[in-house]
Amino acid sequence: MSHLLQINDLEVKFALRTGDITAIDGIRFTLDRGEKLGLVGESGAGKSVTGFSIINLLSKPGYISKGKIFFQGNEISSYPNEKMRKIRGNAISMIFQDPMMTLNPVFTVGFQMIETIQAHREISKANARKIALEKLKKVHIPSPEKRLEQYPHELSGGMRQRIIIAISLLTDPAIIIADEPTTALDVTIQAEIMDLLQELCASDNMALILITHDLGVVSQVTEKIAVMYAGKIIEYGSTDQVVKHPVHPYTEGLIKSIPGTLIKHGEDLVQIPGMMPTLTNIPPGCAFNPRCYLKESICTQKTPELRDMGQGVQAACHVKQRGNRQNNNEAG
Amino acid sequence: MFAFIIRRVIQAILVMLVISLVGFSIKSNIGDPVRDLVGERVTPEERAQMAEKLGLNDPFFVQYTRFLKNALHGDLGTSFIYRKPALEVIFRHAPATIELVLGAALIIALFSFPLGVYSALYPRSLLSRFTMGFSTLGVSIPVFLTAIMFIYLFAVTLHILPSYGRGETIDLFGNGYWQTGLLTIDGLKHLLLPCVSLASIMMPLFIRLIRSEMMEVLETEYIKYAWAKGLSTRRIWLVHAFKNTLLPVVTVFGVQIGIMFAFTILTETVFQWQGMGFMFLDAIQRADISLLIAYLVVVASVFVVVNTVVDIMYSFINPTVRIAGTK
Amino acid sequence: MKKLVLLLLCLFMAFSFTATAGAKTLKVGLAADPVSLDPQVQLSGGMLQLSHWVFDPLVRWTQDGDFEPRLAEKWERINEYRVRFYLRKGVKFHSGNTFTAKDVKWSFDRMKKSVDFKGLLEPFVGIGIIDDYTVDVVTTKPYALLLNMATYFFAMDSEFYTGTDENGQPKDACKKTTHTFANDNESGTGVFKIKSYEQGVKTVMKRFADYWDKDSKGNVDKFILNPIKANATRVAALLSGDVDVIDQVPPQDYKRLRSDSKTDLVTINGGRIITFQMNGNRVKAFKDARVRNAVVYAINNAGIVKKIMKGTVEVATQQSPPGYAGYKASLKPRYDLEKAKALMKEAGYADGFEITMMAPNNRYVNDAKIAEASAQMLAKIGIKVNLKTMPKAQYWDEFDAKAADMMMIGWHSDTEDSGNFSEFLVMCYDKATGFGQYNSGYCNPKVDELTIAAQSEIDLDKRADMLKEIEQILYDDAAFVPYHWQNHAYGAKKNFKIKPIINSMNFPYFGDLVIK
Amino acid sequence: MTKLQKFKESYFLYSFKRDKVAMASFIILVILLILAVTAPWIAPMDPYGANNIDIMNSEIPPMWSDGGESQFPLGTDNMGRDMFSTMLYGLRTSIIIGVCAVALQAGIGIFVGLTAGFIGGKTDAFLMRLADIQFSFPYLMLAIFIGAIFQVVFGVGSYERLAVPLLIIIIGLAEWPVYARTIRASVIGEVNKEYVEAARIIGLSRPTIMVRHVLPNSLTSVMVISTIQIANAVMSEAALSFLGLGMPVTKPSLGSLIQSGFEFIFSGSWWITVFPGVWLILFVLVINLLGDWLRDVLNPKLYKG
Repeated sequence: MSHLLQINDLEVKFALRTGDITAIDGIRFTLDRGEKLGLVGESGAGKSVTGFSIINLLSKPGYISKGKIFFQGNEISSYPNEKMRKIRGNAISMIFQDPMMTLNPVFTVGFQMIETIQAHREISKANARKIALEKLKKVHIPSPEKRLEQYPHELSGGMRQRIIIAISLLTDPAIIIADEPTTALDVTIQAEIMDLLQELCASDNMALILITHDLGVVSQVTEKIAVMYAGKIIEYGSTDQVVKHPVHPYTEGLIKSIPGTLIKHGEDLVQIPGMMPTLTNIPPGCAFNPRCYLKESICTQKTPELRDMGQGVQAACHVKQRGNRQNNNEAG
Repeated sequence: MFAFIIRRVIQAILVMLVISLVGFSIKSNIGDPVRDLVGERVTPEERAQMAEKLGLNDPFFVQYTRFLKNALHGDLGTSFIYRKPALEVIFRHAPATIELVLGAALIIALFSFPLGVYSALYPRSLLSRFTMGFSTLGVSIPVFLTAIMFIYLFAVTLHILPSYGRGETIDLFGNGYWQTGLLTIDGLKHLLLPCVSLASIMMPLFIRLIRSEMMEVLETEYIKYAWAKGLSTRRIWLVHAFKNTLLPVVTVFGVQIGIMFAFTILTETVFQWQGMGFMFLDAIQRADISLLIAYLVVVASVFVVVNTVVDIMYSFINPTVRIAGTK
Repeated sequence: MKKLVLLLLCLFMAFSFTATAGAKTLKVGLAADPVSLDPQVQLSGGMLQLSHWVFDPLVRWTQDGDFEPRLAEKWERINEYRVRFYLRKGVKFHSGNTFTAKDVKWSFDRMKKSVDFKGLLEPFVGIGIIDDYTVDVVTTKPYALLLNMATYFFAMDSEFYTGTDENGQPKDACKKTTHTFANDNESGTGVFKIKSYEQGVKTVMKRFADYWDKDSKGNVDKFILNPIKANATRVAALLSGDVDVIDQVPPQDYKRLRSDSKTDLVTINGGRIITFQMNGNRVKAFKDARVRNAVVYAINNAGIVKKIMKGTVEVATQQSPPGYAGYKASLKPRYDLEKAKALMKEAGYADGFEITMMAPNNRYVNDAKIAEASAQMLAKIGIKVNLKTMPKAQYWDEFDAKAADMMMIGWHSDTEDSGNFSEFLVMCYDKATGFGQYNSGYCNPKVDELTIAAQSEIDLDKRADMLKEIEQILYDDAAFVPYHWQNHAYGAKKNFKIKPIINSMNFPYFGDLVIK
Repeated sequence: MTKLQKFKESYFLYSFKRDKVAMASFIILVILLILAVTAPWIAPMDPYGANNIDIMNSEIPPMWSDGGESQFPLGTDNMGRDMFSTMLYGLRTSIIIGVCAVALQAGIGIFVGLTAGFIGGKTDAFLMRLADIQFSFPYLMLAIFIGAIFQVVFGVGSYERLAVPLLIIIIGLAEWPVYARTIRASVIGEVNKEYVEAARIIGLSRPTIMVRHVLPNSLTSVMVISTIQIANAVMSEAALSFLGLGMPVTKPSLGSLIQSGFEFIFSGSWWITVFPGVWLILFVLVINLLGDWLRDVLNPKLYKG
């Protein structure tokens, strides 16, 4: 049987004047209907690029240099633009990071919703409007009729993100890719939005790819998790397992950096020394090796591949085995 | 809001007072209008009498107060050379300039939008490179040189377009105020060269502005989101990106049209176009003080009023455009 | 949008048809247009031109310098003080009124009140009406130039200009700076009627159907006058065919207009002397005749004529142009740099000195360029010149104030006679009499004496000798720097036969123009 | 040495070397500048000295056409000046006026911008309002007006001497708001940053912070604006001279040469207009091309509109 979404050895490069730079280096994962996947990592790790490459919307110098993306069994990564357009915003919707900047300031909410429906369905304006209203209600927006006539700047950030979610629901997509959907919002609203997303996925049996730097959020929402570092997935498995028993020292560090409870915000990686390398100077071997407390000589020579570590968890580390996880966990 | 408007209006009045004072203070330095009025044979005594009659010998502040008093009644003095109220002279010359500027603005709008948008969308295409190169060359050629070359080429050598003036005009309202050249073929022919040469100054600027605005807009999140929504390319470019490009460009367009009015002085000189710029230089050369001051005050008030209105309007629009618009 | 375009197109069609209708049209581009429709409001070339189109004088100049009867059919001298004019019958004004003797008298009386003209009319007592078609012109003293002056007597329609206008102002008011009836309305007997007049923009005239002169071969029905200030633009307008005739063709374009297959160039001597005056009151050196001579010797006026005026004018040595009573043929151009230097040395200025110089830049043909060239030439004998050129509106003020050490002035004799030059340009300045009004510094009692004496000398030979003597004195004294006599140059399309209708007074009689 | 090394390795130099247009423009500009600076030594004659000019040499065509003389390679103008020398001197005048006027603009603009941005509040509002008003008023009209007055106010002789400083002032006063707005914007952007905060805490005075810390961060913008403004200033000078309100007739600049050539263009003496015209266009064009390139490379945030 085929997965809803399957990514095989995806490689994305950016063509610069000085040569190509690899942004995504051979990642793969799968997603099934109704499944929720968290894509976690620091900014620059390649999460967003992964998200955009799924709908083939990489910004200009970027391109898919290798690998394939299958959606519902079709290889969409080789689709021409016009064919791909019919999938974007239709079967796969995307929610952007900053609701303040995502909506076009010069058009009303209604306009932007209706055009989305009409881009994918042969439907009258009036009917499109009905769908828009229905979806607005679904995301619990008060007085939706009024909202349709309003311009984005008249609405609060939380409200806008709800509208964007509503827009992504318009065509009843199979997958929603949410790229840091709550980062730009107030703490109180963040939770509401996450709850809403969960609720919608459950009710419509939608799959969700949640891209975030916040392991805490992922641990509460998704069933699967993929941790990214410098363009690679370095740990992949069920959320439960990964959070409780991280294999890769980086994942471990991520979790450790959230003291006490996992739902603590604003604290990032204070305990992992150093910084993630930029794409232009990724060290040889394991990209994490300069920061790794378990570093061995092999780490600087050979790039580790994702290996099965048991319990459905895969990780890319030469040194760590699943066995010695407990000690480390408790050491925090 | 109300206080804001009041403040702006007071500012505007102050600005105009200053400008009129400046204009007035130079009046005695620009020459003696009496000399232009009489033949060369008239004796100095008689000229002195005339100056006295015209009130040219009164102390500065007496003249200025008189001027202000009259100005309040809408009387900006009488042009010596035209023997008509200065305001009327200006209004009679205004249509020529307005038609020139409008024509140029039309040409700019017609060409700069397609070219600017195109070169933003396909920055590497041959046409875009050509457009950009041409626009750099365009801003580097002084308008009077363009105008001279046009006359030499199209009028004198090829005989296909007229070389000067407005040609056949039609009295638009039947009262002599608005002589329009827009309604006759002859008038339009006369309009072509001056308009194109006037447009040649601003066109490169606008092509670049539209291009850079468009490029900036194309990089925004909301355009990316529009792609993600699966909208068609045409819709994204021509509806989403273009409308956002339009707003700042139109604002700049407003300001630049004002600046274009100043450039008409050069075009009107070369083409002997009977507009306000031509009148302005003529008034300087013939020392028509009243006309000059009136002109300064009129120009200043037009700019101050337009500015004030734009400001006030902007304070309404501002949140719409600024908060959600470009960073 | 489409509809709008269609509508506009229709409008164009309609207008372009009306525009092409009509017979012989003359489009003229002039450097300046008339400042008013009132022939008596300003004494200037432009106004006199207009007067010849819209009004008629008693007599007018012909191309050969003779007098041609216009409103006066003939005339005879009754005595020393009185000349009788017999007026033409059956002449109509544009208003439809009939022209009679009362109009001549009325116009004269009005002219006498005009600021600009009253000086010229000084020698006249007035006009007496003998009958409806006969008038006597009476002078205060024997006056040789009476007919010359009669060319200024244009007849205005006395009935038309009587009463009050809609503003309650008298219709006969003659004012320069305010609106008057006469400034914007006309009724003359002239060949053209004003159809529309927009100062500085366009004047449109139509041929007057009841014009008295049925012998005129002129066939211009519509006469459009456009002022085109800039020389190059004016030439371009003719070359591009936008206008049919232009005036004041700049010398550098003579060749082009002559060689162009579509255009003709016609010049006629204008008799306007171009000079620089040296102010001895400002610069002590200029009091010395040797220094003045050095300046005259240093200035290569023949070179200026050749290069700047393109050889189109005659090099001047004196005020009076050839043909004038005072013209002395034996005076030769002087240009000799060595002699100039020697004179400077002799006068004790071997090292030269510094002076200021002013000239207008829009009054005479190539005025600023002549000044600039002169400055260069003076530099060669050690006189450093600070030159400033300016529009005439500013220049005359400076001239009155004698603001610079050397100032340019051109003069055309109002009476076509030599005496007029001396009266205004070289007689010692006298505020009371107005003599020497345009003299910035030179003063020689002998010249004054001769000039005054010549005024009332009736023996023309004797008078000519006196005038010639004046020229000799001025020549020896180097009273001023003579350059050339400016001419009038017209450019016209080949089928516009401009040559017969121009004259040295620069009154093109467009009424008589034949368009082939 | 280290600075030089740093420069050699910089992106700036790298992209310059890759951009042929920028390189060519730069080379031409340098040549033009050298020609202009050394004009008094390399020009065959001094066109501003009345002594050397002979009217009899006027309107000689360029040496390669009929009647040309090798003494005057590009011919002579209508007064007998050697075109080549006059163009060198004219360019020199244009550059002097352009550079000084822009320096004046920048001086005023930077001062106003810093003051407005740093003090804020009412001062800011007032200064920026002033800039708005000045900016919206067509500077060319202002310049023409002031130019006309100056010509009359300063009597004979002195105008000739004062023309250059006067033109500098006229053009310099016209466009300072461009600088003021950009500087103010960047000051406001910088003023809340940590290092300014820190500088404040150490007790540095306001002017010191402004000049030492904030200003350097705005210099890229200033640089880019300045190139474009110099081109503009040169054009303005040409325009004023074309209207007869710029350089006096005895010291023609490129604008006045073009103007005097305009009167001769129909008589066949095309070189009086065409050579200075091309010369002017070339100069402005290379500056503009360099300006474009600078803007692309440095990519500063410029105040629009």
